Amino acid sequence: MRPYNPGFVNLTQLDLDLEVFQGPFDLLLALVMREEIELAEVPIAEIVVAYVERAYDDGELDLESASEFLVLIAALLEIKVRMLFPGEEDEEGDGMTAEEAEAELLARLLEYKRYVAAAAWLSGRAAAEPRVFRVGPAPLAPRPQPVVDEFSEDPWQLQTAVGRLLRPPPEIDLSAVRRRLVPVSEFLARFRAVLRERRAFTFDEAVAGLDRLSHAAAFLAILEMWKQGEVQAEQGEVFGPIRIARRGRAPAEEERAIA
Amino acid sequence: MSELTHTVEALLFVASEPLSVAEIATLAEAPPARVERALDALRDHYCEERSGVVLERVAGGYGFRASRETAAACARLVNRPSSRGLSQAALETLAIVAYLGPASRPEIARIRGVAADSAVAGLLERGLIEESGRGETPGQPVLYSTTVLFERMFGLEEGLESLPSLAEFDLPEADHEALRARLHLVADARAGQG
Amino acid sequence: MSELTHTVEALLFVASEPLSVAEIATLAEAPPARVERALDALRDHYCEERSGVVLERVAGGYGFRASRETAAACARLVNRPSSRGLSQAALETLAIVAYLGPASRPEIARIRGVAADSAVAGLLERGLIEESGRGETPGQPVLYSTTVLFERMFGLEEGLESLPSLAEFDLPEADHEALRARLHLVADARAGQG
Repeated sequence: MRPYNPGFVNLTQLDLDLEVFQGPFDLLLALVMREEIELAEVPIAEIVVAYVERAYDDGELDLESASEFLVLIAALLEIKVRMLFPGEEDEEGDGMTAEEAEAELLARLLEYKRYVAAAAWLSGRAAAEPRVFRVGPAPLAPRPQPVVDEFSEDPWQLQTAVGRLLRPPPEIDLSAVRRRLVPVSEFLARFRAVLRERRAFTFDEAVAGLDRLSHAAAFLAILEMWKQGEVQAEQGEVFGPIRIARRGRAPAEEERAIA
Repeated sequence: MSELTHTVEALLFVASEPLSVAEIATLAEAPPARVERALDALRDHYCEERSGVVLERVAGGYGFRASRETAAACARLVNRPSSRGLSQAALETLAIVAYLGPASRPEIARIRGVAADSAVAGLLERGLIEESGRGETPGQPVLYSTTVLFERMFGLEEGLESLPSLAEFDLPEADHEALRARLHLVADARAGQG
Repeated sequence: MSELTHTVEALLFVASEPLSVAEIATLAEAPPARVERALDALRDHYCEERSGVVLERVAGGYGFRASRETAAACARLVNRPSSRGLSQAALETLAIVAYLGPASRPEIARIRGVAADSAVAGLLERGLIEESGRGETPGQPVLYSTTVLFERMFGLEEGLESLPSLAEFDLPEADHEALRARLHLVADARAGQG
């Protein structure tokens, strides 16, 4: 049993929402409109599991929806990382104040909503009356004898066009993905090992010398452990050191890894 | 029926896309006013219930389509991916191209907040959008516009003119405020976590 | 007219190719004998003098054509010069038909990985390809070949013999079977990667 936490999004709700999520703005809108959600509390691994389980239940994986789901999850992770590390963004950002950023975001959400409504209008229009018509000339129509400019087209275009169809697609290069992979599970295992030896440690000492993505992974690992009731985290003041302390019994299911 | 009516009927049948009154008048070598009258007679004849084929005003011209009662059987034949099969992403992209067109992929991506490549590719395949030149912005991105097929599939009588004004899809002002307030709330929650 | 007659009428209006009685019966979900009766009624209605569109029996089945009195106007319509350039899809389809010789829509679709209907329709309309019989494969699909007009437009003085060589792809000249096999192989590889 997982400790009750009002910040968590109910999984059944998420499952419903997954059907309507189509893009990051959609996601953002849904998150914003549902005030109770704090993104930092959204268990991304669970969303992935819910999606995979549903795809499994459906018995088929629609490639288009799967790729959109990937884009969505990537965007969600990015937003989440930015929220977990609010300071760093400012150095890279274009110097917008929070108010400006909020106004800009609001304007973009409003613009996007407009096209969502237009898409709904189109969809309703198409559903109202099925329109079937012939595309192309009638089968027994007279064939054209139009005046053409002789030699107006370059025949090498044809060779190029066939060439495109004759070239096998390039192998998909996965090296970039491998390089960027940040294993949250590794941090889970590492922190659990540390907590078997010691009662507590600070976040800063745990991630010293690591890059930004590893910071994020480490933080996700800690959130997960907190969620599982394994640790409790304390922070004396804003931006102060975070102290992570063991809590109660040791976890029985160490292999329960996320991400 | 008059000879002109027969000619208009044949032209509309043979053409692969809807024809405007002006085009018909040129091809039939008849004054537009007489063509209009011939079209009236044909519309009376080719209408729902009376005929399996319906003459409709669409895409700024006139064209034949299957009547309502026969649409199901005809759809089995034409085997065209229908508008019904369009994903939400494709519909949104289509709406953006219809209203903004010509529009480039980066513009579409900016509005949707996500890369538009697969939606654009799908719409190109279905013939609902087409390339229509290159933009002036750096990189000269390919621009896309909707096609006559799009106008026919969605039954836009006067073509893109028949789309409702974008302003009609605006959120009411009251909702702007609600959205702003909620954004604020999220921003506060974020600051609180820092 | 009966509902079945309307359905048959609509099917023949919407079809890109003449339809056989058996095909119509399947699509309309009606027994062939009743389809024959519906065709008789339609033939009576769509005949010379009475209509601008005439129902005709041809080798592959039944299809509508423009009536004799409208021939001049229809000729003006189909011979309108096309202002549009050849799209990528059109060029690929044209190249497949040119290099492979007669090819069917299903085969073109398989090689390109997307439906070929609108590309084929556009090329037919421009007179760059034409029907040239039916294939041996199941369903006996209509086969398309390039036209003399195509050869003139691309300046192929010796006809298809003058097509640019595919030697750089290790394909011997005019070996349609080797080319066909390679095209299908690559298409399958592409489909596999999705």
